[in-house]
Amino acid sequence: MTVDQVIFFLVGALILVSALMVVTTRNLIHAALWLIATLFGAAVLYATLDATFLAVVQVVVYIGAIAIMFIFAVMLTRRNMLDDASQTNPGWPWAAFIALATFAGLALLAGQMHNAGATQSELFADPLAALSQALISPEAYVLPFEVASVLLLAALVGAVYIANRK
Amino acid sequence: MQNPWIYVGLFLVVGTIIPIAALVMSALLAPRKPNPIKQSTYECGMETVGENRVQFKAQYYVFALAFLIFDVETVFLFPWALSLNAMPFFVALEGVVFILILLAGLYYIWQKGMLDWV
Amino acid sequence: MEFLTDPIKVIYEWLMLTLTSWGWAGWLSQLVINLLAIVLFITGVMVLDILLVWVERKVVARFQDRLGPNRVGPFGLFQPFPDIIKLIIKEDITPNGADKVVFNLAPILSLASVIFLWAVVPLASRIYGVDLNVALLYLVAAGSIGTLSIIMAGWASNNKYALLGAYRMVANMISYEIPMIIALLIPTILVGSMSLKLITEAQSGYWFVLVSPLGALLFIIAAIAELGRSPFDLNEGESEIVSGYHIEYTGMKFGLFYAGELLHAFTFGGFWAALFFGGWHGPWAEQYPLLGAFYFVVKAMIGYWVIMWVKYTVPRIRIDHMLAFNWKFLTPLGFILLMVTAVTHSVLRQSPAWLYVAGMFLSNMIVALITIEGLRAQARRQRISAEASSKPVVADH
Amino acid sequence: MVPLSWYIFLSAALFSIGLYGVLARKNAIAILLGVELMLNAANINLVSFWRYGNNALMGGQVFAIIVFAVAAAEVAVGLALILSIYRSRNTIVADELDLMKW
Repeated sequence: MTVDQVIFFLVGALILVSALMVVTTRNLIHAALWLIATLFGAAVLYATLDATFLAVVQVVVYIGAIAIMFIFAVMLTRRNMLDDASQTNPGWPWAAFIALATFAGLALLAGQMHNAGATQSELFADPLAALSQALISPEAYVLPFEVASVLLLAALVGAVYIANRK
Repeated sequence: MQNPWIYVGLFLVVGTIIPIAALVMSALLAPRKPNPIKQSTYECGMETVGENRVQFKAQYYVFALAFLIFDVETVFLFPWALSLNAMPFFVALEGVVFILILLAGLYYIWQKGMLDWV
Repeated sequence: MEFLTDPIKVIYEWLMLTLTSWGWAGWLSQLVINLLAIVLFITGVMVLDILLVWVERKVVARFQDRLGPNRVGPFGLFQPFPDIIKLIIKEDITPNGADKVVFNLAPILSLASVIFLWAVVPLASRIYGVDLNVALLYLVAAGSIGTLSIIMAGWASNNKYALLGAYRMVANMISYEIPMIIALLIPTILVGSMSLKLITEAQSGYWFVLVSPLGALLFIIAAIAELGRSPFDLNEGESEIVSGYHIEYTGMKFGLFYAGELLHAFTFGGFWAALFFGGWHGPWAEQYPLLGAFYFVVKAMIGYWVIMWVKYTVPRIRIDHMLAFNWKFLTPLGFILLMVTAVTHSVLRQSPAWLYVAGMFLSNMIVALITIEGLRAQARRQRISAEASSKPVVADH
Repeated sequence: MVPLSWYIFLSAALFSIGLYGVLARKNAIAILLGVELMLNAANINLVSFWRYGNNALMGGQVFAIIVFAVAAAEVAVGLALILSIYRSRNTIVADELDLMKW
């Protein structure tokens, strides 16, 4: 087993265990904190995949903003659900069954992948420069870039409108 | 080192261990004599009334919301800023359009009075 | 002497030779050397942190016309050491109803998030931890972990004041992260890279404070807010919410928060120097990196001194003023500055250096002038309306 | 060297866990947490396919960045809705929000 694989197993275990804690913990603040562990694991995974920009952005956006939003929302609605009450639907065995079936199906599909054993090829160039030029070059992805701005504008206007409605 | 991220990983590990070591040292050396008064919630000498994890106003949430959106948008701006030198002039204008759309959102919530603390 | 021109490389090669002569594998000795370097570096940073306690106390004493610590050692220089021993051997109290794991994790993350920053600090031309090509975003990322630690502390303490402090933190630190990121975007535009090493090297001709004085100002204001220092220390607010999120922390855990805050301030002074004041650049710094490191620390200390100067001069501002200052003034100004900088830079980037610097400086000054005139006009309007509405009240008396 | 399929299995497992969270949780905020897990699983897939395929084409990373934006928008609007419902009906249990049922 190489160093890469050891790191992958450690990070993968961190991601899966903390993800399981996210969906099973009763205390929702703890669930949000476990989510942060999952997200951090994903960031480490991106770093091992040479997507360094995404690794850092994952921490900035997910941990720095989204997770904190979650913690806030839990704090603001906490009176409603006490931690010792059951946090799952009565139909949770069905949910578990569906989730397991999904995993089985996905694993089956992944097993049939023709390039399952592919290994990392040499990095073509500086990925950061290539990414930044692809994102704004008119031949590549400038339209998604501008549309993302419109999407976020819509989200801002909509969310603030909903949140402030009396 | 070939990959700087290995160094960063080591740095993160060591940087977390050092504060933990300080706490462990303190736990070994410090006395430990708990009593109910000492452990009660500190409110400048007043008796604590009601639950401690109280809810505060929801308006803090509006600012967190605005922050979330602007944070994501600024992350989009970093690739733009990186490639200005390598691309022709109109690329700068793409970013300007992006920022203007962003400022339209800010203008909207400003006009709606949602940036005012009430 | 090669040691003077590239000390890290000399030490590294010597250690590498020693370890491999002991029969260690190449990658193992590399790992061990790096680990050793990191431990030594962080220890050095922590010693610096201890000295900062003395600097802070001495400087605040000068501001308040006192003497400051002056008993232990020359000029009270050894005062921090008894302080630290006291913190370590103090009893550590966990309040009732606290969330124990989160409660203990928060101070660790608080200090660790500051230590993380030092991985990318460019101390000198050939002395730096690591040259990341996303260093500026890494800085923001470490800062967001710090934000998280404060919210964890506030929630886990099971205390109303602590929770209120944590809520205010979100209104404060999080809001000012936007101008902070904008201020970081400006050097990124100027250099076309997020690497702190390249940004510092690009300032060999002129410092970026000449090219973007408003950017430097934006950065230091946002940094002070991000640090939660006065005038933006609402999340501590000693006189209203009795020091906020770390109200329930005692002993070494409080010490970690305190050390983190001081080191954070100094680190931001360092980044201010690296981004806008030429970093390690100075006479002969290119040939002798140790001299460059000295310049860097001096510049960082000056930045830290500016932060302290603001802290002990300006009173705490109200939360609505704080939010309005960010969202209605700093953020729009930052975005306008960003657009102006990008366009001017794109137009002038082929022109000779003097024209480039002059053009950028002029564009900044125009933005500043328009802002000041706008503020003045608005203040006049407010004053007139206030006078108009106050006249009848005066007549009643 | 880690083969591509390991990443795919990891992301499939993460996706299924997220799906379980969405289906089994009562609290609306917890459901959104599950959605976040699923989005991250998709992102891991995108990035690993970028790295193992032709990495001169930046489509995978650009997609992942767009997913960040979508996730942020989703969280902003979703949590705003939840808070709005909480203020008007004083509950965020998904089963009790049955105004549209009839």
